[in-house]
Amino acid sequence: MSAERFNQISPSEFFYRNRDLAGFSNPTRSLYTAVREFVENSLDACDQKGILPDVKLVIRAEDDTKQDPRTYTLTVHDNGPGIAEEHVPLAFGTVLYGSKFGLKQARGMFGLGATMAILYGQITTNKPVKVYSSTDGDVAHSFEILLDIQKNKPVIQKKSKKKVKKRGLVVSISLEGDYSKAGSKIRDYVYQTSLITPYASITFEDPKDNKFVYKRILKTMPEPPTIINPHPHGVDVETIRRMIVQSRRDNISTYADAVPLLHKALRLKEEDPSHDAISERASRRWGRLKPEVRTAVAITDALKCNRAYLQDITIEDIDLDAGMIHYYDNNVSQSRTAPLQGDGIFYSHIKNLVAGEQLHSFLTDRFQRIGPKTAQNFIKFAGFKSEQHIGLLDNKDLVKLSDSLQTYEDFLAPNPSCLAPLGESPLEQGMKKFFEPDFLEVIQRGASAYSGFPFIIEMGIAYGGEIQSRGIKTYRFANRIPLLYDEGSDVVLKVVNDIDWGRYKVKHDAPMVIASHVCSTRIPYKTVGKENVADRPEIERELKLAVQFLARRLSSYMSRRGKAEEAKKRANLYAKYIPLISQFCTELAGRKVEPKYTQMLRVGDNV
Amino acid sequence: MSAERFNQISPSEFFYRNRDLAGFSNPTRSLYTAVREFVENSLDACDQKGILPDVKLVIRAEDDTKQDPRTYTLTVHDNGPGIAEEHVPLAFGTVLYGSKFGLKQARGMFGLGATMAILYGQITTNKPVKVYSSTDGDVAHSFEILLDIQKNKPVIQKKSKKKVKKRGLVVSISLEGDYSKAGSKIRDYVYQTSLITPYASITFEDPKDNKFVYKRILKTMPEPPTIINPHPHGVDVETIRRMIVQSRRDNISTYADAVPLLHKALRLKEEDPSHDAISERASRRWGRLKPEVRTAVAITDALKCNRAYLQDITIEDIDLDAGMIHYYDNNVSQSRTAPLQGDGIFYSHIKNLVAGEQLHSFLTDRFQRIGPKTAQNFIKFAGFKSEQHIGLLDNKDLVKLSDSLQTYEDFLAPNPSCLAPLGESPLEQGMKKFFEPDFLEVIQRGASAYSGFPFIIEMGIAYGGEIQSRGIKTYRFANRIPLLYDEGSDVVLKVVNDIDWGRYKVKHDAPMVIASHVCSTRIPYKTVGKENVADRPEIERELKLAVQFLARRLSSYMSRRGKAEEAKKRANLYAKYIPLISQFCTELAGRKVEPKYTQMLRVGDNV
Amino acid sequence: MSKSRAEKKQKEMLEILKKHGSRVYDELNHGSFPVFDVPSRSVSNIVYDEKLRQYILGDSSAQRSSKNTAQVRSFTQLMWLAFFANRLTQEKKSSTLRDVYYSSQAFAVDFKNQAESNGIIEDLEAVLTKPREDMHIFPEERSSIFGDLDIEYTVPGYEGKRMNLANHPDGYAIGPSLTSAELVDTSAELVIAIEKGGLFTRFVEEQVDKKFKSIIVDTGGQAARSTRTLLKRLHDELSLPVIILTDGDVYGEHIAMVIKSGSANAAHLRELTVPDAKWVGVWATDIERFELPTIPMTESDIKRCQDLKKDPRYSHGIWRKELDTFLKIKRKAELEAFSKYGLTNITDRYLPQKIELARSL
Amino acid sequence: MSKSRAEKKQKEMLEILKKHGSRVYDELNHGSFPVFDVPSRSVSNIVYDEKLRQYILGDSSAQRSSKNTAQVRSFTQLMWLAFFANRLTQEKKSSTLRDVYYSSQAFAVDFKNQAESNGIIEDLEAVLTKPREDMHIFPEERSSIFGDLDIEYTVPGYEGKRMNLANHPDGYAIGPSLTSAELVDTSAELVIAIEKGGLFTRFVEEQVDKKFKSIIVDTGGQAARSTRTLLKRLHDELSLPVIILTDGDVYGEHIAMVIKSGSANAAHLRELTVPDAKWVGVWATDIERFELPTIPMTESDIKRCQDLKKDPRYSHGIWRKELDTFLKIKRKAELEAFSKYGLTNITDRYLPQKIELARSL
Repeated sequence: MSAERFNQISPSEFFYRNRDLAGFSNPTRSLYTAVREFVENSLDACDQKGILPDVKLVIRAEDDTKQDPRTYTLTVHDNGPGIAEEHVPLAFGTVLYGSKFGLKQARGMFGLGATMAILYGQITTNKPVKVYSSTDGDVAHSFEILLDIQKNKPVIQKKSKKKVKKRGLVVSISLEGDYSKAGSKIRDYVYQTSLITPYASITFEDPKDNKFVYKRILKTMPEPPTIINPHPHGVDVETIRRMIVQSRRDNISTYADAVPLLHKALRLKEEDPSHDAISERASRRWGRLKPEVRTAVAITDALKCNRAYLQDITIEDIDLDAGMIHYYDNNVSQSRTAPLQGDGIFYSHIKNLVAGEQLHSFLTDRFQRIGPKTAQNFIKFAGFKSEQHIGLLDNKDLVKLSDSLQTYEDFLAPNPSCLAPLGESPLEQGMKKFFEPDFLEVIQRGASAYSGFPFIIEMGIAYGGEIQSRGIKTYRFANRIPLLYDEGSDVVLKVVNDIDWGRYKVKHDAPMVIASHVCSTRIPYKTVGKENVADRPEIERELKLAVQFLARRLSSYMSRRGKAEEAKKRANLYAKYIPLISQFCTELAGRKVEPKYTQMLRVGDNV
Repeated sequence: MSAERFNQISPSEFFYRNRDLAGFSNPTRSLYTAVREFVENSLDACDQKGILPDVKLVIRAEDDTKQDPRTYTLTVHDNGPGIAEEHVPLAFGTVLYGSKFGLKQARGMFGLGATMAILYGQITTNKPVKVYSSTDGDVAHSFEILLDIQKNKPVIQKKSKKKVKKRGLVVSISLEGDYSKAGSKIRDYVYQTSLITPYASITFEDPKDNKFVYKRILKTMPEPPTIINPHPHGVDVETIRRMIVQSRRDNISTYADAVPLLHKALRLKEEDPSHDAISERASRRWGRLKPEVRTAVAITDALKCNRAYLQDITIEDIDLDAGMIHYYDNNVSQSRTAPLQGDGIFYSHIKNLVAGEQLHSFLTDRFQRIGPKTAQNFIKFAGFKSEQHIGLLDNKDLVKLSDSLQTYEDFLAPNPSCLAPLGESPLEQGMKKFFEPDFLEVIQRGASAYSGFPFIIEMGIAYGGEIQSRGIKTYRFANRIPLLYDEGSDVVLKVVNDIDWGRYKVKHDAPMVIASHVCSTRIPYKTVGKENVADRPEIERELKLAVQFLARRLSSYMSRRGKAEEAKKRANLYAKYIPLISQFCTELAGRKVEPKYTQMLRVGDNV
Repeated sequence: MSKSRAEKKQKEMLEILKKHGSRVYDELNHGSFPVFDVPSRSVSNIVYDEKLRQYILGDSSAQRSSKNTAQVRSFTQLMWLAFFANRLTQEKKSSTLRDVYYSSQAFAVDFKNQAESNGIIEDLEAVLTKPREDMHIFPEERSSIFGDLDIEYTVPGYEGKRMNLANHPDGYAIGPSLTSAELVDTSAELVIAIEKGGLFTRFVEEQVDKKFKSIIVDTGGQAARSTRTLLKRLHDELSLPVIILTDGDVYGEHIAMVIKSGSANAAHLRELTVPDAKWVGVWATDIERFELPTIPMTESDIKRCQDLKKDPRYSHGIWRKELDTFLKIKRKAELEAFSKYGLTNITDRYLPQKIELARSL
Repeated sequence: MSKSRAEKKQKEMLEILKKHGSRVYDELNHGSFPVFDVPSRSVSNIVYDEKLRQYILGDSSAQRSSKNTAQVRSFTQLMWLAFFANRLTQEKKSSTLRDVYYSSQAFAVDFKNQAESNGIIEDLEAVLTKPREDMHIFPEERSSIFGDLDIEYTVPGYEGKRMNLANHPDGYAIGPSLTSAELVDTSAELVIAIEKGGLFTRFVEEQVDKKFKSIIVDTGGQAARSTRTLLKRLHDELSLPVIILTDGDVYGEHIAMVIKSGSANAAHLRELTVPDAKWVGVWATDIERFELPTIPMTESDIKRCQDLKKDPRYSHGIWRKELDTFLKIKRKAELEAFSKYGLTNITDRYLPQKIELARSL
């Protein structure tokens, strides 16, 4: 697997001033949120590398004599892949820097949370975050990093390295928190996380030296998800615009491979021919040149530069209307702009490049669920032509294209290969270990989709056995994150409560647990706090089918179990009532002796 | 008044993906939010320059044949100061670029809203924002700008200029909206904004060609607020750290004025002496040099540069631990870093500079409400020494200083000069014109504060006259913004409902209006949506006192008004009942003739 | 004559109880689980009989089996009740619904609550097609009677004693002894049933009994079953016409209807109706005619009006007309409303008109 | 003797009404606004009189003035009521609370609702310190009486007629004619007041009147004022001890207390109490002693218990002890609960014990 591609998408003062948005509104909530962010980062990192996670969470009060809210040290250890030395400062010292921006399922979303926790720790205690990272299990690099909030950049306070015996990451921050209030939530969080991550070992040491240990229950991990093209229903104008720019850039960038071979292709003697020499020779051999060589020539001509210079720059964009080439000069590490001349074969070639691929191939190459035939039908539906060049679409065309992609109904449902459900067997083993029930059944529904985003429902029902609670208890998960709050308005609860459990022979106070897991590339949360799932009809329907399936299974179990009890009850009833009936009818009939009913009582036993 | 100081604090991809946060979650809400953001920007701009605002808001459907949600053009015209040509692209094409980051009262908060509206318009219609700006009333510069969301930078599509006759700004965007649903909210918003901004003329033309015109009621404007130092109760560790850095930077930057005079101060002949010459001469004359000259010399020495170079750079920070000077080179527009040598008198001087001012003067110079005596008392309370240098405080000291500033109770309440209440007379005139009531009374309470933020309550009660509605109708405003939603949980409503109106002779269905205005440097909103004010006890108390004062006035009005009606009622009652009493007692007493009571009926008239 | 009637009733009841008892006894003795056929009292089995002019039960019935585990308990309760009714009837003791509920506890056939025990009583009524009063179970509600009527008691201790019901001007409570008494003689030519105790007193005070040769019955609101039985007997045995005066509202109209043709929840019994009884007021049309003080009808009054319109008995004649008028004027009036014109206005002016009217119907 | 008592009462009432009428007449004639002093019936003016052993009104009174615009309407209503009572008394006509409400409409002193007219009636009672029954205004609730008691009617048309109240075994309704009758003679030695009609019938049937030489009174729940007047007269005029039997719950206990020492909302009257009456059951302690079937006390039962504990009359003796026991066992039982042991258990076993007990108290 290739190394993670890190890229910075943008900074942080805003969050310093609006930390409520990310869940850091008070010491209770902040401590809880910080725990979540670090634990989820560790689990995500392990998942993506196929490592069975060992995560240890430690919370210590820095000064035991003080009252809550007070300063705590929060440390999370994992056995994940670690982060390469050079990425550590940016990963922990920059807001919105991360590796999770592709279209696939992950717990975190924008690399925002962990840095927010660090930022919150810093502004309440002014202490740096400490990071120990080992990517090879041999050497660990340790850092102490403060954030320069105004500039959104890390300030390294200390840095060192030492020999270690284990790969992984340790992150430790000081922050103001209130464990007396946040404690029960954090314990719930750890417990439920272990349930939905049965292949992980999770340990939690709390400030009172209690140790909560959840050992891994199974040693196989679910398949990691893959990154895939977007579904046409999930894109807007801006996304399409970006895809077109990207397509053009991809188109142009092929020239780079041709640069070292330029003098060969042109049959030039010099190692580094001048642009004049290149242009002159290329004009004559034009018909015989490959496209990428033509591009390299055209750019040399446009920039009036030699081959060596061409090797040191990256073309960012070409703007025909403005007549400009934008490129990045690696020598001076700066973006530069040069004018583009307006005629000749070289210019025509560039014009063609900018015009870009044809609509038909654009659609089939850059979207999922669009094959050649679907593309043709869609293009007809939208009123375009297959051979139209996407680089020449004007604004009106773009909006029309976007609207049509949204409204065309014959695309297949989104491809679920970007999802990573837990799987029936792991869920079953997890629930079995956690609840030790008399009855247990799980189901994974097939993939479905809402608004272009694929999702999968997994669900399990456990009944009886060691379950002590009365009434149906529902655990809710989304992308392997437990949802602990705002139960009231969640779609899962709605579905569970709407079921007529009596029909399935389940009583009001049954000792029963339901675990529900929604996986999606985008969970439709109702609030920023990510605590409840909105009731999209597609999701509601799948949840309902899952509950009904499990309820039917439970119902037949209850029937089997009920038969034996029934026979016993019947015998008891007869023994109680038949003698009374006998007594009353004897007096009514004016008899002295009661009728002979004893043998009837035995009937009850085997009816 | 000096030109606005624009500075960019950070970008935008994040908001593209999370536009719900800023109120752009659906076509209805987005149209409403966009209107708010543009109108409030216009009013803020006029307020700050003391210009009586003329604002025109126009919403047009781009294609009348389509159904909602559809594309609308939203245009706002104002007569404000306009924006200088060079700032326009950044102001409208960059997220978090703005001029409202100081500590004073303003409607907007982070220059986020207008750009978000533009961004929303772009991603739903892919059309540029159009801006016409004239700062001199003579020439207007017009722009069409798209946002490059990934880079958070403007892309200018068109640019031109023309002669005009009026100063001001026109902003126009295309966006997907739903006026059929948002309409009533927008009309309410315009109506209530006019009420709380009686010195503004506001016109609204809606998509059905209805024209709502609210002419200005008075021609004087409230005093604009001033920017002031923060109150000690309102700062956290991060803010103090920044203040210390700023103090050091201020301290160092004094050298800049000394640079042109360097050769004179050192009695050097050359126009541009080398750093060797400077160092040599300065060492000898050190005792006689002014501090800023010493600084200039020390820096020349550290950078080994000549005087001219010194003139072209700006020192950003000096880091003694790392032994580095950070500076910005204006020639190449880049930040650069140079090593700092570690001995000699020049280094000592720099060390002193970095050590910074003494704690006592730092407190008195950089905070409001801390005079020399308060500073002394506070320093004793916090366990510091007056002569401690702030640049030498370590982390623990900083946290201690921050905690102490929060907890010390003897600071005066925050200075309210950074607030801009509307004023009693403007509020009164506004309400008079809007409601034409029989009774009207307004009050502005004195300034008060919560958690270090000053606030002022203004309130008015109107009764009877042209008020048609039954029951108490409450209009809520905060920093001259109408609050239209989530009434239920607002503190103003709570206070109004808690009043026992019966005690003030106000009936349940009284035709009555209350307008309440909270001004603060930071309104404690309950939600991101900025629609209701949280119930801080300090604010609740002030609101209550304001309502009670006005209710007492209303009560005496009701009494006066009641007297006349009373006399008439009395006469009617006597005329009805006395004859009956007479009839009954006559029969009871066994008499034939009724008593002579007629003159008693007249008594009723003048009791 | 007096003895024969009460004793005949008693004998009949004892026989029918014995018949059921013997059947159950024999079935048990043969080792089969006994059952009862209980006529269904569900709404779908209640039909209006045009000929009888009352609601009756249809043919549908449900088997209650001692074999069925869900029914064995209620089967036993039904048996116990028959057994208990047998004792009451033999000993000529009366009891109330509440007594029945508590008495069961001595026999370990405890009822969950009063509602359950009442339900079983209705079941037995349906099975035997006899009202509970025949089993000596009486309601607690009391209504009164006054007028020149000689009766002869049949209850223990009073057998053969006679009483004239005009002797006590506050009226005589209608209880088990009066219901079971023989109606011997009367000079009255009319029975006036009136909804309210206050008006009853007024009528006695104004000597309506003498002036109009009538027996006055206070139904105490919706007439209890013992009151309806007595009215029926006054009509059937003494051939007295019965007229009914109620408040001028939809509930008053229904009080009259129930006396005339029974209630849906006594559809299993047929001795409680006086089909020839006449409702003479207060009519909705009277409200306008006499300009009575009124009260606006409530939502539930209006709802009730509309519900009654669906009942076939209200589909024609005065019944339909008055309902429509109520719905039109949306107001109602009480009997006391006539006091506006003086306390005796109702007896001096209104009543004579209405009696005249009843005669002409 | 019979004539004199009723006529004395009538004369007294007419005189006092005339006195008030004349005063108002004279004041009007002199051009001054007439006033009434109405004793305050607010809670703060209701005090418990240890000597009288009942609640009475304190000294505080409020002036109701025809000059005060807020009062002139209710002043007029009060005058009208006096005027109306005067007519009723003169004509010896009885009427009900409801009649009063409607009668006012003829005189343009319309009451807003029944509650307002009831309030004015209480005001007039307080002003005249006479119960409304003396003004011929009667409640509609009916209770019954049975037993060997000879009475002589005083109502018009029945003057001098006598009646023995043991003749009709369903009991005699207690109405205006019975309340105003002379109590001539009795062989009874005891009055048993019982809360419920069902038990009343049982007692008559079991000949409790003969077995225990008693007069049986059905109070019909909380005893109406006419019933309490009759009980008082039985006690005072015939020197009969009165014992009270109620359901075994806090409401039953209070029914007994009201008979014994009045209710707070009749604190302005002093002819309604029987201070020597004895509450003999069902006590909370009986519930345990007789192992009666019980029902759990509701929230409101418990609340009521706690409220009563603050009343000085409940601060001692049996009254306090039973409340405490109720609060301890948190369960209650009805009179019918004795049916568990057979229908006649209550009369055969329980009652004799309790009568014995009452004698010993």
